[in-house]
Amino acid sequence: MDLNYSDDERAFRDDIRSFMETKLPKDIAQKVKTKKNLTKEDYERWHAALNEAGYLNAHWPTEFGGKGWNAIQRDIFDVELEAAGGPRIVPFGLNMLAPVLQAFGSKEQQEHYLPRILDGTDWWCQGYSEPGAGSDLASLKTTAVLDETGENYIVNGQKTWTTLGQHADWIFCLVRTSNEGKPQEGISFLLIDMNTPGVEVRPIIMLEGTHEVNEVWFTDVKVPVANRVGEENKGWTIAKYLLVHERSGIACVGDALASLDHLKHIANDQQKDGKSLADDPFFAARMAQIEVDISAMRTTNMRVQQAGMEGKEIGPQVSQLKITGTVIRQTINDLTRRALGPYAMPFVSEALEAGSNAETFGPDYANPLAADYFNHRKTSIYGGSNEIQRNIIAKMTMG
Amino acid sequence: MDLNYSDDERAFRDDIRSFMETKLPKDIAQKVKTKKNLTKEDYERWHAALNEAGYLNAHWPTEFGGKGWNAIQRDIFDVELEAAGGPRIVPFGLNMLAPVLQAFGSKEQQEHYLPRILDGTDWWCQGYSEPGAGSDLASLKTTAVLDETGENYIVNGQKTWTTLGQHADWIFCLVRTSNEGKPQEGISFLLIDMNTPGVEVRPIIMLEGTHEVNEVWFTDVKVPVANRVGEENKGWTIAKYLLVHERSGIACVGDALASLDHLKHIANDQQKDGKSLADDPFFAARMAQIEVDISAMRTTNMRVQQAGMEGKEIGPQVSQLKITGTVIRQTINDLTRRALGPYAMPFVSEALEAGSNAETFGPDYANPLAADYFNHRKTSIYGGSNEIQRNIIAKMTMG
Amino acid sequence: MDFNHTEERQMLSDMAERFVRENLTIEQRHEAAASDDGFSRERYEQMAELGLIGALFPEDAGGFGGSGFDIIVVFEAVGKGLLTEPFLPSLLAGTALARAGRNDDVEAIAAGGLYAFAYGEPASRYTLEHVGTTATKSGDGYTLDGNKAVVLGAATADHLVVSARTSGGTTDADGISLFLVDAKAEGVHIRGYSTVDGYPAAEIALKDVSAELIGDEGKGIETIRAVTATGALAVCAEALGAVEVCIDMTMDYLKTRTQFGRPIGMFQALQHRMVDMMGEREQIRSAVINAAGHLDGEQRDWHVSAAKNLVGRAGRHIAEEAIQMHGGIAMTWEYAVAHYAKRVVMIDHLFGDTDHHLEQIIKLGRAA
Amino acid sequence: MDFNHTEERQMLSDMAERFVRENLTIEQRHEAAASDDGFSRERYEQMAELGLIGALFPEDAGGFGGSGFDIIVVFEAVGKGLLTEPFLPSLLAGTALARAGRNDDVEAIAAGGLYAFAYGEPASRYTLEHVGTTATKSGDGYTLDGNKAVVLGAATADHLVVSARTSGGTTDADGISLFLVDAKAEGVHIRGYSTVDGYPAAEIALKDVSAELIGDEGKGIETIRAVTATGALAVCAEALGAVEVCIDMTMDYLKTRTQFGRPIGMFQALQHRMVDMMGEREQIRSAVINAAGHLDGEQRDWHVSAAKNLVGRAGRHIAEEAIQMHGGIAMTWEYAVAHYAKRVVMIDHLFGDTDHHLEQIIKLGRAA
Repeated sequence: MDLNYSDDERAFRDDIRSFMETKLPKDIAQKVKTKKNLTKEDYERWHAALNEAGYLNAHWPTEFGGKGWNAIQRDIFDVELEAAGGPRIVPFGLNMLAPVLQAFGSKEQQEHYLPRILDGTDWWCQGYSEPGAGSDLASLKTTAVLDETGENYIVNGQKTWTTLGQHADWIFCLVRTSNEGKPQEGISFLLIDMNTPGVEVRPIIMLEGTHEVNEVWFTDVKVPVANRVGEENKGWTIAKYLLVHERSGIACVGDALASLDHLKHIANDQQKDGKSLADDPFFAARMAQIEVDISAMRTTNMRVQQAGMEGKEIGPQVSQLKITGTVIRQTINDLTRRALGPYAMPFVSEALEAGSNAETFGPDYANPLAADYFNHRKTSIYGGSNEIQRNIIAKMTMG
Repeated sequence: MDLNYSDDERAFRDDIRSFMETKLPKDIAQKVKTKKNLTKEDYERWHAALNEAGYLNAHWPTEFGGKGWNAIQRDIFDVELEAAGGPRIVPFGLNMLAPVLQAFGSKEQQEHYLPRILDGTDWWCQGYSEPGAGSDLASLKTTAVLDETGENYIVNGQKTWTTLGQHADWIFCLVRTSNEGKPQEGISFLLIDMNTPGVEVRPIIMLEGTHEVNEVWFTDVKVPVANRVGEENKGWTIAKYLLVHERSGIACVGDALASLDHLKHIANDQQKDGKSLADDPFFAARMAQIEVDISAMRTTNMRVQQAGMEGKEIGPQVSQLKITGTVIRQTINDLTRRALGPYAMPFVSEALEAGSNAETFGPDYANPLAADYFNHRKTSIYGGSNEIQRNIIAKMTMG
Repeated sequence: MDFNHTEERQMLSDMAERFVRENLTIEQRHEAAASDDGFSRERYEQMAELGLIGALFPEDAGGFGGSGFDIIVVFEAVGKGLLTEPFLPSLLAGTALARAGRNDDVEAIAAGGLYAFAYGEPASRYTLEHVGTTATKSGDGYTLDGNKAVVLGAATADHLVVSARTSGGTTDADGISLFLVDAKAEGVHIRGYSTVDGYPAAEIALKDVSAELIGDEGKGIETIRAVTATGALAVCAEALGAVEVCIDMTMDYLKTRTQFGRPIGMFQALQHRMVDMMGEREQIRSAVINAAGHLDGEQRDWHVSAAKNLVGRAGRHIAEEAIQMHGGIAMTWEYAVAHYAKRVVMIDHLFGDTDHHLEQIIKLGRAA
Repeated sequence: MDFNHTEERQMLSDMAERFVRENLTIEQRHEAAASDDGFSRERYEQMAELGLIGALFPEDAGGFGGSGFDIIVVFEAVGKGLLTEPFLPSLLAGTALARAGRNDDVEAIAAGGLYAFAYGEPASRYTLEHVGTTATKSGDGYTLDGNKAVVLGAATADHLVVSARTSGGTTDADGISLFLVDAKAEGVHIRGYSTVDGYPAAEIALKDVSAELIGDEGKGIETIRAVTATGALAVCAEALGAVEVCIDMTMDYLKTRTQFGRPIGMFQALQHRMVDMMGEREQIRSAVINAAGHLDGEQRDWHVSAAKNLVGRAGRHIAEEAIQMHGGIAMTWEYAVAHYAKRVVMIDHLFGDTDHHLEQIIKLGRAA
């Protein structure tokens, strides 16, 4: 074991750092740091910059242009990106569909879709959850039935929790193509053009008033059979593959570190009885404890990722990291809200829009932070709730 | 609502207080406060003093000589007893068997056993749990089979976790008299003389080295049918009755308050960097928080008991109080251990015996306290573990 | 000692809860919160007519209640309805005015009049003694200058009770006085907004504002302490009401939502967590009762801080668990539980948070 | 950066764990703990012969290891075996002697020699600078007077490394020196006892004891900090080993103990708690690795305090859960898990507890 960076690792970190300094658009970083909403165009500019440097698909297998980074390099990239205020890469096309196409897609599908994902031609969103199928994903009811020609599926049903679906050109969906056998056995994986007649996107407003997720409704939507990935009724295999596939970002270490820095900045600025809140023993203790937890989690994450790349079974540890990571970040969100005192209360949601000149109240950083705390309760629910993760771990470890 | 004591309540408290001052043997109180082991003779002297004042069976129904105290009076008695260093009343005869005899026993059984419980002629212990039947009590295997005369049961099997069984003259047991139907349906409630041939008591040494619980083995033990309480195979009804019966002491409020006082005394005495540990912000915060919890629990306990005496269904609340009470007292035990710093480590178990002049190390109060912390882990396990209590509450509230 | 309500108070409680149950839906609540006023004047007047405001003040001051127990039964109902109507501003201002013997104002409040209590400032956080706003004598009145922060109900108030310093340094306990100010008076600049949980509040700038002293000059801190203790008790009771709804809704959801072929309430891990939430609810209820019972006693500050600390800890835990156990649906605006959870969490930011009150308890313990 | 052990260190780890696995039962451990010495001299000598003591010290000081990673692999095995043999006293004394260039003594320790490190005092709690024992120059040596508290392994030690004050006040960082004392010397009074978790320790009274200075006079605090940081790392690794056994035993019990007709491990509430315990174990492992990797670096104190704080929190939780999930059986002396749980909990009392190290982290953060 060795916790010191090698010269190569130090050089790598410097490269990433200078990339962030020179190529990350300042206005975008500013929005991220002040927690303003990002526009689709912001994401597109950022992805283009990453793509130009070859970082956008760095995590892809090398045969698809990936960089073959090890666990340490992935940690460095994540931490430097978040520290610089870089938006997290929108994962649906790049880190969810792409690996699926690379593992299960036809040559044609790979050659058609992968480049368009990279250059931003296609913005993808995910169609997994349904109102009745959340934790119990396999109970999904959206149907895809072959039409008489046998060349198209006719899709009917409803998906929900579709993040950033309002921006999307395409959606990848799990649909039911058979009711035979176990529910898992009748599911297929389809790629659907959002512009097809019968596709309707309806916004879901989050508890704090923002719009980031959607319902997607399908009414007699015609989807070419050629848009199916993998065999019919074998979609569950793909869903499971994605669940255990490369998850080096699952603990969101970089986000935790950046959020802690922000919290420290606020705690230093906030005054309590004539001294900084950071010098209040109770608050200092809460911050110190979470810093201890993050430090350990960062090492846990690198250990697990390294083991995974060495071919070891890391399923339970990855699920564990999802739990640990969300608990830590939600604790930071909670402390950040508390740090504001009474000024956690005022909330002007228009002010979240970049360029809005709506007046806010209290210190300039205060307005979004209570809403941010509530919004981040989602992290322990989506992507497999922490309860589902515990079930998975229990199943894998306790049989 | 009114949180002020009435004149009567104030007078009642003064009576109890002066009883404790005048009638509680000083040597016994001293042992309790220094956490020395009590002898059987100590308990007998204390019970005799309580009996003389009519407090020993104060909680019995009035028709059996009880005092018909309300929830407030019971709280006062509990708190004053613990504050004075009075040993808790040994419950097996007085608060477990007696209510059973009063509700299910024959006139003869009541007239024979109740006076002997009061005057200390008979020391009772409990025979419920078995090695294979802990949480799942109904799966107990100790058998009682009628002999050819039909006048005696022949009892075979093993009971465990029998507290203070080493002192006992009699044991009340749940035994299996039938294997028909559901396991609950074949259980009977027997009173067994510990001096009967075939009864063997084997000590169980607790994790910290003390002896308070035992295994009780039965080999062809002859028990007169007359010693059965209630009908044959109806013992489960009795066990359940006891579970929901008068439990005003279940939260152990008085014990919590007395333990907190002891903790405060130690925290004031312990020096940390030149000031008292009670002035250390972290430790002060831990103590303040538990004091808040106790204050609320005391009111919860009185609310629930008052509701129960008004005939309201309080089953779930009583189970909840068992959980809350154990969590709070275990937290106090934990803080008390921590307060000692390095001197939590030395442990001279002989010194727990009253009259022992074995040398101890560190402050005079230190020796028993780490062991006490470990010993009290039992409170969330025995008498229906906190998990079982949660199951009970869930069943009663969520169907 | 007795843990049952008197008949009268039970009637007050039943009336308040029935009104909330029968007279507004969550949509109507949101509609009121989203309106310019941030609440429904009509609904508030109806509730005033029912005597729900007057019940907050003692008879000798122009109300017909005013005990801690009167306050908690009203505010528990306010919490169950997530009412944004100005019960809290009225309680604060009215309690201050009652202590100053301003019965006419108290009667006006009991009748539905709109007053606000402006004591906090941009830099005061939770420190009551921190008052930088100045009051200078001018003629037979005073002139106020300074800024007040996060003043509940200020934007719609006709009158403001304002704390200002007649002597001493910014954080001295002595030298703080209370004044009655016409909200429409010259030099009063009010910038209103909604809190993240939907309640109307405002920032106030005061410039050469003429004001009338109420109570003794320089001795205002005692009233501010009494008023904020009363407010803290009220929001603890409000949190109790909101927590009860969180738990009831979660319970219903566990019984009806099925996954993996059975109601999720049959999963033991959720059952046990639900049980812990119910236990915390009972602890909150007891702490609220204790604080109410001691509101006029020597142990007021300890029991109010205890309640606020326990509500801060247990309330947040219940709110977060209610969301977590619901799953995604609870993350949406349209599902009511999210708004109850938000209220419970944000109450920690009113009148001192969990840690602030733990600190108070430690100080009081040292003093004792 | 690399999270795999080097081949040599993996061999060291395997050897230590194999020895523990194959050479003692829990009964033999208890037997050794209950003996007059409080451990088995024979077993300790065997382990010394295997090089498990020498591995704790650097080559240039007479050992053949001495890195943080060497220390944690040895102590993780010590924790898995609950060994009461004096690994910790040897590590402490040897580290102090190595820093003073006393290679002969280090070699003696590596060969199984018995030394103890006496730094704590009855009133010092966890404050390293608190040294009231005095050292006065006499001839070419020194005379020590004072008391030392809870000294691990002192009763069987032949030599004691003792901290004493050559100048300054009782809590000054400067003026503390370290001395080598013959445990049998005139004026050394040692009262031995067993700790609640079964480890031999002692109180030491020193009266006119002649002693030999090691290291620079008055500059002992740096060595004491380094030694206790090393000791803290070691017991964190020991706790990791014990925690692993707690979890493995609980896991086995959940799979085999049946109640209500099925293994209790099938009850979801227990499953989820078990999962949280496993997550905490991985966090502990990472914190131990971090502290080991920084033992010789500038961030030593932060990472050692972080590990000790996390072990204090998570270790106690795992220990308590291991007992609770077992139920009654875990409350008995004869069942091993109780002893592992006791060790994990009591390690919080060595070299500063959870709160002490949180305080250190805050101080270091302020300094940074």
